Amino acid sequence: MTAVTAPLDVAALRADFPILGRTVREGKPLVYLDSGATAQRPRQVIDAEREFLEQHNAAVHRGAHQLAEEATDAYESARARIAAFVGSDPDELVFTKNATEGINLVAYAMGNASTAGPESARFVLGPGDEIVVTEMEHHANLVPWQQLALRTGATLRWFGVTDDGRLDLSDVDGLINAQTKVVAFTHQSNVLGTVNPVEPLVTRARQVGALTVLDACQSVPHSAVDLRALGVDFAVFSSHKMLGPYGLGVLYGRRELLAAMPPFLTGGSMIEMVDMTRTTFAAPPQRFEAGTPMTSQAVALGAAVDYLSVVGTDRIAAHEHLLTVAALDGLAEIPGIRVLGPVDGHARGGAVSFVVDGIHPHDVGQVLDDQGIAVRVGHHCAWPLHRRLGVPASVRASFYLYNDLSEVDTFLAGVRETKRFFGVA
Amino acid sequence: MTAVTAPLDVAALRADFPILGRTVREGKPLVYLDSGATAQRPRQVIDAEREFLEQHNAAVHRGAHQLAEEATDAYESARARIAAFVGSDPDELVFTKNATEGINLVAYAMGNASTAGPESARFVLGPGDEIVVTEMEHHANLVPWQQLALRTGATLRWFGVTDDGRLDLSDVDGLINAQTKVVAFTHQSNVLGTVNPVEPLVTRARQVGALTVLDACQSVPHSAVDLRALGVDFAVFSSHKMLGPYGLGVLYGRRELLAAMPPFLTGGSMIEMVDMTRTTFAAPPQRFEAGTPMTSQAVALGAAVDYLSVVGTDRIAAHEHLLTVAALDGLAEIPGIRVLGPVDGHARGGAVSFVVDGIHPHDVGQVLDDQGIAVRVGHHCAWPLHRRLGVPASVRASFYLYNDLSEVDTFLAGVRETKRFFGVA
Amino acid sequence: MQLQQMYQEIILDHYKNPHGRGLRDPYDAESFQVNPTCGDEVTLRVRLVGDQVADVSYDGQGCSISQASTSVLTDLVVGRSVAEAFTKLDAFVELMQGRGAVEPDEDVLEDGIAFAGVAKYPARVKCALLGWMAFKDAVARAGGETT
Amino acid sequence: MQLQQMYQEIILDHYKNPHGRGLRDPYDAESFQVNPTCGDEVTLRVRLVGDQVADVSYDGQGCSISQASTSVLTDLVVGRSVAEAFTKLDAFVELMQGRGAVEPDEDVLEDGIAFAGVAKYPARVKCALLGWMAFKDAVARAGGETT
Ligand SMILES: Cc1ncc(COP(=O)(O)O)c(C=O)c1O
Ligand SMILES: Cc1ncc(COP(=O)(O)O)c(C=O)c1O
Repeated sequence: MTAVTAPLDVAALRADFPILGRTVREGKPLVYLDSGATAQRPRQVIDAEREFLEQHNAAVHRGAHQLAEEATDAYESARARIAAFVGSDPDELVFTKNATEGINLVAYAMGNASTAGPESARFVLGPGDEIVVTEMEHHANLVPWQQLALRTGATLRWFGVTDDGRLDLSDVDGLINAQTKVVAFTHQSNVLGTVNPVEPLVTRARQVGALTVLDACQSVPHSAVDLRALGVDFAVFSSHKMLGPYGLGVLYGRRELLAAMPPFLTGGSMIEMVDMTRTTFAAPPQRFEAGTPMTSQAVALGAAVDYLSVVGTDRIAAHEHLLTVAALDGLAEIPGIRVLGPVDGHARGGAVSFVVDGIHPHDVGQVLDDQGIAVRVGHHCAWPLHRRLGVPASVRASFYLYNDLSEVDTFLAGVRETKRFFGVA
Repeated sequence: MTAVTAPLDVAALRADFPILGRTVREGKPLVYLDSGATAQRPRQVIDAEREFLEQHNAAVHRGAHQLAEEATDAYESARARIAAFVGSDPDELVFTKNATEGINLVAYAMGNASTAGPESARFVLGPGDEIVVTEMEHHANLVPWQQLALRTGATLRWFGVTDDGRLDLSDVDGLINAQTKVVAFTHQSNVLGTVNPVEPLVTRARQVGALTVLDACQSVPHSAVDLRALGVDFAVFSSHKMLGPYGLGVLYGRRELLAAMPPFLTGGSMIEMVDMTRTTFAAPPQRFEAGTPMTSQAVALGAAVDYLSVVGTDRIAAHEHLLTVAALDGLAEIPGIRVLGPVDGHARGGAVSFVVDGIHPHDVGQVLDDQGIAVRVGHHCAWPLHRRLGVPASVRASFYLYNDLSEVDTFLAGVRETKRFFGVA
Repeated sequence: MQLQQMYQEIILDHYKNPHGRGLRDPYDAESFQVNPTCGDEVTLRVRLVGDQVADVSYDGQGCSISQASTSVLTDLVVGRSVAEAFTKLDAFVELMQGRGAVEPDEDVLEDGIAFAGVAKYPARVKCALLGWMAFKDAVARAGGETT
Repeated sequence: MQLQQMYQEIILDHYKNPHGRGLRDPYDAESFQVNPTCGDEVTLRVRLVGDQVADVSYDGQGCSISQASTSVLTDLVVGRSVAEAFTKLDAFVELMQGRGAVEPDEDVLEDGIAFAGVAKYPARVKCALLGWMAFKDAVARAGGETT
């Protein structure tokens, strides 16, 4: 972790987030520890979208009038800034409705490759081919691949998870082999916080000619991520987890792959020529953006990456590291707590999931909520991972730039109160 | 048209739309006649989204904390109000990113039916089966069906368009026959304004057991539409064309069809149980809403339908009818203008597309723009229709509740000025 | 603290000492229900004799609310006619979906009235109904007459 | 009115009396380009003799800007070496993408400088470049050396 940066002025940052001033449950100050599910929005982001809608709104890439020009500029300028934020170029960035759509896009495009032209041959999958995922994936990076396997006859394989919540990389060369067509894995677990090593998987996938798909939903919002440097073929992340609006995800794809990949959603704005019997398609990224795009949302995400850049992604990561270690250390002192995943701060981000002996996660969450502490309970869309770790569900506290150490203390006190309330020693 | 309603107080309405106070091109008041592409947003809608984000924002259907409860309530209350607005129930309404996704959803789900369980048998398509569309479809309701035909081996057929811009219904029984699996058609043409008769197509489709898919993008924003009364199986419309935000579309599906239809996008929030090899799926509408939904956008569309309901959809339709007839009559007086589609107000909505002899639509649009008049030029995502009518492109003026007769006059004067500028008699 | 309203003594007692727990034979139908957001699940069996609910047995995992409400369920329905049991089911569902605005009838719901506080927490309503939905489904599978 | 800045006399003249229009034989390569938003299209042929652009012929439909710029193109490139033609192409593209901030060089672009005003209208830049992109593509297909 980068410790050489100046600490965040959290109090100043919090003033930008109107919702954090709220109280819940009969006057308790809100302690929002659910940013892993969705982050809150600073007024800068909300204002940017409003300003766009009140001054420049029009359909992009279509009209020849002044508003349409301004709207197109705002939309494409946002794309360029978001691309720069993750170390890529605007033509490699496709806007989707969420990260889930981005992964489905790649999976369906691969499914479509068999009825598309010869230029998409490298995306074709069939019986005998293998798709590799991991046991710690969010359902968004698992179910689409299961379904693709079902539709094409390909086989799904996966990396297991060790007891301490790391990927079991003991057989990389066996799992990723000459049959492998895709390797899809998460950069950072939304449950365990585990940061996975990208390099060995990308290196091996390249050796065998398999495509890599990185789920960067939990890394991009919380640290400096350079997708080109990571060398992955595709990556996805979601606007709403990084201070941006709902309804917007980003799919990154290497230029030459996007150029060869058949379309997924079809309709307006993604075509080259259309007649009643046949359609040809536009170049990327338009080819993958059918219909009216999420214009104002892209503009707002542009403002969000501006905000994150000014604060500094390294400083955000360092700050979250501090909170995470404090939470882990604090939990370690409470008897009967089992933390899922790495128990120290090494190669892990700010999601801390745990179970309390003798108290169901739902009940833990309820007592915390009663104290104004918003955490998430359940399987966090990672049911196979929970099964692997032998628990039906867990409680997750997740941190972001606007959380501070006093909130970690409130949280730890809340966990102790839960045990008291249920009479568990 | 319902003429018995009180006229709209357009001046009062306009005050709700901040962007309409803008000037463009060196101080010209904005005359926004491009609502067919995207409507402008009243502050009530923008405020509703902001209030949600600043006070109640959290991931819906997931958390057990107070914000999550409030967010879920806001989201589902919006769904219920939007459903009521189009005469349906909340469990028949699926949120998509735009109308285009809604049509793709149905088309892909049909494609998936062949590898899904026996309950989805009625959605399976193959060689010998037929898909029927029309020659006046927006690309969004054409290309997905072309692609489905390509992937399944089914055949695409279509209703032609008459010279005056109506559907040629001379052979309904031949085109919709025992082979037909789907009949997809637009309620109201985005180019011609033509309002298509739904009843004969639905009746015939039912006779042969074909599914009907109605593109209601241009009808729902502009008139009272009762989807259940129309009797269609599926329908789509887009939030951004009805005062709501970008990034949100609506798919309506009859309850029993949604219940039997296999999923499209897969991932979080749409599952019942997941393990590494197999997933079962939630009931509709969740089954079709993979990933984090467009929460704040749904809340804002809820505010938009509230706004439209208070103004009154019948009054809006009557008002637009007035503007449309004025525009058609005015254009008829200018020599060398050819209006595409119906030239009187009968069974037509407020999209007026035309060509000017001797001046390319792009050039017409440019001169109008210079006078502050925002129209759309091009094929408006209906390329086959333009080809059918023998023009490469057209100029489209489209109206909404915030336009008034003086703007129609400005527009007509602008068309005359265009002819003067290019020296065309 | 509103918490005591939700976690009534009665609920915690049923949670710690559930009634009728464990799967038993003979049975006429079984239902498996799951709460997809948290992974809680219940497997529930019913044995009907004539129009009587002769036995309800169940197993599963879940939070205090789902476990306690299934325990209360067995108290309320075993030994009753299917019609009576469904009257109670309807009353319980109405209470739970009432957002705290429904006044429960102790004559009908007995210990079930303790769940009135849960109805104020919409996210927990599903928990409270998990076992009841399994019961409804199992009776339907067993071909029980509900009216 | 800013309009005169875009619709310079020169442009309107080329539009009304296009140079080199019509498809001619012989040719080495043909390119078809379309503007997907408005349906404007151009089919353009090049004939190379040695490293010289011996002929450019074209047909198509489109707005005044796309038609006039293709007409200007033929004036600028026919009879030049491929390398010279591409210097002009680069200059024209730079001018058009310059948002009105690029000062055109009349020695290089001749009548092409009339398009400086078009560069301020981003939606029209594609129109102005349509024929030029066809020319670039056709030369590439003909295997012409561009440097
Ligand atoms: C008739 C019609 N259908 C479909 C669409 C597509 O809607 P969207 O772009 O919001 O998906 C539009 C608008 O562009 C339309 O006018
Ligand atoms: C690791 C991970 N992947 C994928 C997703 C899916 O993102 P979205 O719901 O925005 O599509 C999430 C968040 O829910 C996540 O945490």
